[in-house]
Amino acid sequence: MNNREVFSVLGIFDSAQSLMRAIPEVKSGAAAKLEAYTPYPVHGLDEALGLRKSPIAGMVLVMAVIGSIAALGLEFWTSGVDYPQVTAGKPYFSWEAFVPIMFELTVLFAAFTAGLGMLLLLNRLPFFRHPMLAARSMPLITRDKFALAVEAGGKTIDVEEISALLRDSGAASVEVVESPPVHGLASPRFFFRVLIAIAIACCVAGYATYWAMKLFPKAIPMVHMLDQPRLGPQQGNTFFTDGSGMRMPVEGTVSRISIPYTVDEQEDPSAMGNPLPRTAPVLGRGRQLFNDYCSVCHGILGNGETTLTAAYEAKPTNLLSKNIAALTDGSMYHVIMKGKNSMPSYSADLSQDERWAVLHYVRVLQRALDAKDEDVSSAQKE
Amino acid sequence: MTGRERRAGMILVLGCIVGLAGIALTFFVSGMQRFWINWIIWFLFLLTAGLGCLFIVALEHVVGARWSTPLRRIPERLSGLTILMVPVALVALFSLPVLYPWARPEVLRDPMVAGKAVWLNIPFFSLRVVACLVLWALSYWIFVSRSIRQDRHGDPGYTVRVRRFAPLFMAIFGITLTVVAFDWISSLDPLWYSDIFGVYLFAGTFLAGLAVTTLAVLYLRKRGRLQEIKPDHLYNLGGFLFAFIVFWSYIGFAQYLLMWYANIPEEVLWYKERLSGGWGVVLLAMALLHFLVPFFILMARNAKSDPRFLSGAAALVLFSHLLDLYWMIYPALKEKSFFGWQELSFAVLFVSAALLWIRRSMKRGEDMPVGDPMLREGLGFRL
Amino acid sequence: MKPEAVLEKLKPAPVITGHVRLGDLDDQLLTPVGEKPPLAWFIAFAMTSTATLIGMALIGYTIATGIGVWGNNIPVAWAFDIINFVFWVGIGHAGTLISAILLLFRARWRNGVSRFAEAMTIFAVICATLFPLIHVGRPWLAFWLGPYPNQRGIWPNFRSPLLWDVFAVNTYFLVSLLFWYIGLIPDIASMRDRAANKIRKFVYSALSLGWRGASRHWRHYEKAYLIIAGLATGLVLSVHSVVSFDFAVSLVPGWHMTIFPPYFVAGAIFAGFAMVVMAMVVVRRTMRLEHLITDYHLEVMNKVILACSCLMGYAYLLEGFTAWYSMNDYIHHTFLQYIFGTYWWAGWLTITCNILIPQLLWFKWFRTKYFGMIFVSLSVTVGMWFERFVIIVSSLHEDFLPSSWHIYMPTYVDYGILLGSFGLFFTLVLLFARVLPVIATTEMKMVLPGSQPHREGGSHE
Amino acid sequence: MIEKYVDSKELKQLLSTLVAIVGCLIIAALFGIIVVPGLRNANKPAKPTAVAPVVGESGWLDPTEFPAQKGRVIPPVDPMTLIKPSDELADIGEKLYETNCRTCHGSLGRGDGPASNVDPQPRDFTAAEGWTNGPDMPNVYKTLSEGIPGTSMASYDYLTKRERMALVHYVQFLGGYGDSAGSAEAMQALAGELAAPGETTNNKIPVSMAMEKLEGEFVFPLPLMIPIDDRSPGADILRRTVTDASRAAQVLHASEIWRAGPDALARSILPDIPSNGFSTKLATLKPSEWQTLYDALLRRIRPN
Repeated sequence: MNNREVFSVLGIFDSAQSLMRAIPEVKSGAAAKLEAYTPYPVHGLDEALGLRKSPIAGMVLVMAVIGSIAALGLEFWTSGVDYPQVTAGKPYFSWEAFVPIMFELTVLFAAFTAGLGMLLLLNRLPFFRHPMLAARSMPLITRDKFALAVEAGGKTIDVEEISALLRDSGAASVEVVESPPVHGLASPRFFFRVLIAIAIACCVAGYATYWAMKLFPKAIPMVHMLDQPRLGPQQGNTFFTDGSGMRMPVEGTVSRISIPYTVDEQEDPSAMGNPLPRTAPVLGRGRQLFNDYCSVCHGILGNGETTLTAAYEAKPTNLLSKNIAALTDGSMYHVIMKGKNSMPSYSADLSQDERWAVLHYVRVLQRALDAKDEDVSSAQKE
Repeated sequence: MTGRERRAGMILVLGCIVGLAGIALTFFVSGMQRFWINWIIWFLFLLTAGLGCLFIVALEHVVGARWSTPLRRIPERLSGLTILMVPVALVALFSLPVLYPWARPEVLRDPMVAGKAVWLNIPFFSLRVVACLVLWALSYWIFVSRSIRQDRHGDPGYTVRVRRFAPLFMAIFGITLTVVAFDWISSLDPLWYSDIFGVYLFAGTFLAGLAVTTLAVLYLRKRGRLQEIKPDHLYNLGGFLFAFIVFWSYIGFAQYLLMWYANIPEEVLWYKERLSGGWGVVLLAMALLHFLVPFFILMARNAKSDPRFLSGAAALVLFSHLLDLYWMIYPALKEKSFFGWQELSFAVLFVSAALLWIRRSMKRGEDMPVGDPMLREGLGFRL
Repeated sequence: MKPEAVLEKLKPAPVITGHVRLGDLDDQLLTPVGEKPPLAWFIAFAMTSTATLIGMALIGYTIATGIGVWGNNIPVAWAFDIINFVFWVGIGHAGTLISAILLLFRARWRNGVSRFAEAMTIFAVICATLFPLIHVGRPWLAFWLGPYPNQRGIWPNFRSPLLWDVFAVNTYFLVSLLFWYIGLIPDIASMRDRAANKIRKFVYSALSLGWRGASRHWRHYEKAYLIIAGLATGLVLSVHSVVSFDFAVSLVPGWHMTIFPPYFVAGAIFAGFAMVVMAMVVVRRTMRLEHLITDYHLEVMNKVILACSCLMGYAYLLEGFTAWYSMNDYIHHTFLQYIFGTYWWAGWLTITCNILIPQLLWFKWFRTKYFGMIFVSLSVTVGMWFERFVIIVSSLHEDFLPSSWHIYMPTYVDYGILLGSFGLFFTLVLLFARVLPVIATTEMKMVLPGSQPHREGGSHE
Repeated sequence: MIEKYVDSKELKQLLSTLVAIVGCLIIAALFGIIVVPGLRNANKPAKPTAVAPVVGESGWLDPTEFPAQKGRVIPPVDPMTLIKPSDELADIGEKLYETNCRTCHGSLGRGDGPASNVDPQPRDFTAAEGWTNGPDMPNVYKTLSEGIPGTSMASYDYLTKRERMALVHYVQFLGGYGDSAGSAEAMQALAGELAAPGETTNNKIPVSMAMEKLEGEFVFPLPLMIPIDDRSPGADILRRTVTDASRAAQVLHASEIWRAGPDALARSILPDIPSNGFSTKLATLKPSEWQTLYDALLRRIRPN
């Protein structure tokens, strides 16, 4: 016992009233730091001991503001900037809809600041090695007794004198509490460091993932959306008798927006006119579609000269020949719709407007490769 | 009566006369619409302040609160404003054909409005108004006149009897206030409807009652009366004010959010009117004055019992309740200007008249319900 | 009546009857913890855990098979799951109301019942979160609801009330848990010091975080407790309001009503108090706590139930009135469906159980006798469950498009999971009653007569 | 003021905790703002890969961007050098046959090439019967130059006279007709045509320039507007059936065939509804209404 330091001298009181009465006496008698241990918060004790007021309200206010800003920032960034979606025709940044979550996060931040800030920061809990916890009177204190402690605070104190002082001021009994060796592990500071370490680890792991994804693009950690039990566009399937995964529309299905194309003879629709104006966007679109769909066979210039002749052993039509050039737009439209000879129908691949745009471009090609004389002279002038 | 009081009385009487002249001029110069809309606004403002006080009295009896007993005489006296509003309400009935579209036959061609004619018609409307006035006057008589009589003989039986009546009054209050909200305010736009509107008006009413009570208590304390009222009592008043500021904002925001989100024409047009023109600024001012500023004033613990902060917050709340009524009612005119000498003269008249009335009622009975058996306990209230 | 008798009547009712000393509270409240429970406890536990297991098995079945095993259909895509969710979240609200709002209003009778009510909050929220979780169909992907950084490049939709729900319910659960735990710390410290068993001592020691009752700690503790109470008050309003937004921001007639937020909050408190009263009666009887949970406590709680019932009546009245007043055919149809439609019995059951039966509480007999209050509380619990049924199923089953009208019938899986949630709730309550003090011992010590030195006289409220 | 609540040591600790928390929040925010959008694009190349320009001999990359070129005049030749077979002509003919004819007519001219599934079937050169024009030299030449309308036999007018004659010889060789000439007048005409001067190759301009030309030549027709006070039955039908006034006008200007009558009108606009600016309601019009519509359009659309 002698080689251990005295932590404090406890005077045990039977009631809160006697504790309160004793405090001024002990305070004037002993110069050391005073601390009271009570089973419940006794009102007026803080003032009697001269303790500071709790700063917790200010902490909560600061964190509440941070919480609401964080919530607004999160919502602004995700819904307004990074992943803007139209919901019910509302603007991307619709503050009205953000208020509920702002409120919730404000409360969350504030409540956890009050709770954890009180426990971890201000009260320095958890702390299992405090000398008081080993005191014999601790079970009494948490039950119904009140203790006034005169704490040594690292200095040596006169135990006998203080004991007498406490007894004189009304303590029912006195206990000397010793300082046990202090272990630092389970301290709030340790917990805080662990928390910060976890936060840093999360960030490091996140950034590491980021760079890993950059360096190894095929490494995709979450494949939920990619891995779906569905058939690819041309996959076979034994479920249907024809063995195909794709289904034809029901017999007689018509498009919702247009009436069915029932013309069979190429001459019949020859009267149709091209409804699209010959403007640059239309011609550009026609050129793109021609290159995508038609040039494979008809050639990029429409002259029917492609490698297909050798590969597929077909001789696609030269669109520049005079009798093709003489066809009306309507007749050519019919060929796109119904196909001709080896050419299949492109009615499923090109929409109505796209067909007409392609036809415009065919006229462009015919003009380019069979230009008028003045075209050439104007071109050479330039 | 001191000279100073007499001087104040003279000023108030003068205010009444000037105000009367002003509103008469309004009636003949600026038209009936402007006259009646201001009349309705001031009628509802003073009515809700008085009813709010009556509600505070009833609330104490219902929950059996003891801390508020020493304060009770103040809302009891202030609730006399309800009685002052009886003639004002009867005069306001003349505004129906001017302001309320459903009272005009040509509007009834609209099938939506015509369907509501069972409820919205002048005879039934007037009947409801009269019924409400009778019920309020009766409640006022039960709560207040007898409480003042209790001062003299100190019969505790009164407290028991009034406690039996108080829950009934709560029901009466809830229904009549909802009727007021739907009839006087909501039906200015007969297509618009909102279930929560009664609750919204209740939040404003209770706040107005609390605010005038707080202001009166603080004024009397400053004049040397009610010295037994401790900061702890004021703290509770401040706490209630704080809580119901939040409640009002919650109800107001809930109504706005739901209408904004659903975007149904007959609902959202009401807000559209009240957000366009200058009214959006008024709403913004209300968000500040009715919620944010008093919220932050009253947030600190010490401010709730500090007369300066408390009176500031209460005055703000009272003013913004008036602003709230302006914002709800005035856009029904669909006119742009909403402040001029016309509004000022109405303010002068009604404020002067109300203050005169309150001055008179402040002389009724003792400053505290001295006959109440719970007074001693209430005075000993500490946090 | 004589003036003296009247004065006697006006005296505040005691919140603790008889003479109780500080230590007696510990002896009475902390001793049962750790003792062998009575036989009745085991019987009750067997029943509730069986119900829980049935529910868990059916949840497993649901997850393995898909929610097609429920009765949900189109247009009734929301049914038992959301009804139960709203119901249980509502049950939780009474706890927060008692512990937080009444702390702020300094209601004298709060301390005796707060701990138990807070525990019920937490258990009810656990039951509640179960339902959205299983209704998403693939619960293991429920983390998609959170705004976490992901490679898919998508964020949850912050304009969706369902996401508000996720935030509100989670915040509510965490804050309630924190509040409850902070309130428990001094009690756990007491139990630590009483524990003879070494393992128990270790567990309680760890849980108490080394609490030692220093006045330097108490000053922060009290302030923090009050602040969290204030925050929880706002939270309790917001949570059920957000739950009501799930319905009210839509355009469904019967759902889109501006009164929904306060009306849901009132209903939640209503149902929650009924549940608290039922559980309190049992605890009070079996644990002999009549002197701490007095007749006054029960009477006040019953008065709150009555007040809430009147508020609900007001809301029903107003709903009906504005439904008519709106002059909207769809709303008219839905409201006629409530009371004359397929589920007319649910509508009338709701009105009877929530509005008519609680009016019995105007009579003192019903407020103070076990039979009376349990009858009323039971009817309120049933009524509030059916109110959500009416709101959700009756509104949905006949929607705007008559060709898609459909009758909803729950399957045995629906009923089983509902049963399981009740089982889970009461299992947790039973376990709680055995391992932690059911009454906040420290808070009771605070309000014992003579416990605070600066108060003059005996009355300190 | 603040000393009433915390001492300096505690304040320092509280502030450092605040800094730590705010720091964590800021790091998390930066994570969400920088890294997450980055992850989303992780698998995309940072920049589009630059294609190394390959410049051919002509100096242009895009095959449609050839330089403008005036058509070359092919000098007239002695027709007999083409009518009389030669080794040189046989070589050209074989090559041309390979690229232009073989896929249909087959390498041996039996009409069994890989693409011979056309209707009517390609000519079997060895079959004596059933020739449309006949297997003699002028007729084969005629077939090559003009094609056979109504069948898959296209016109090969883009080949020069010399090339066509080389093919004629090759076809006759495959069919085993020797160099059978036709009637004297026909041969005379053929020789005359072959000897005629003025054969030129086509003028060429770059495709982009052709686009500009066509675009520049295009005149926007006036939209098919119906005055609001026009109460005639035709205007009424137009109001019902025209959904896009500009397109309708454009269609009717683009092809004049519809002017032949209501039937031609129906044929020219019915198959392309609704892309051409007419409503699907057209399909329900009665014949009398078609007549009204036709009249109304005829009145409104001026011939080009």
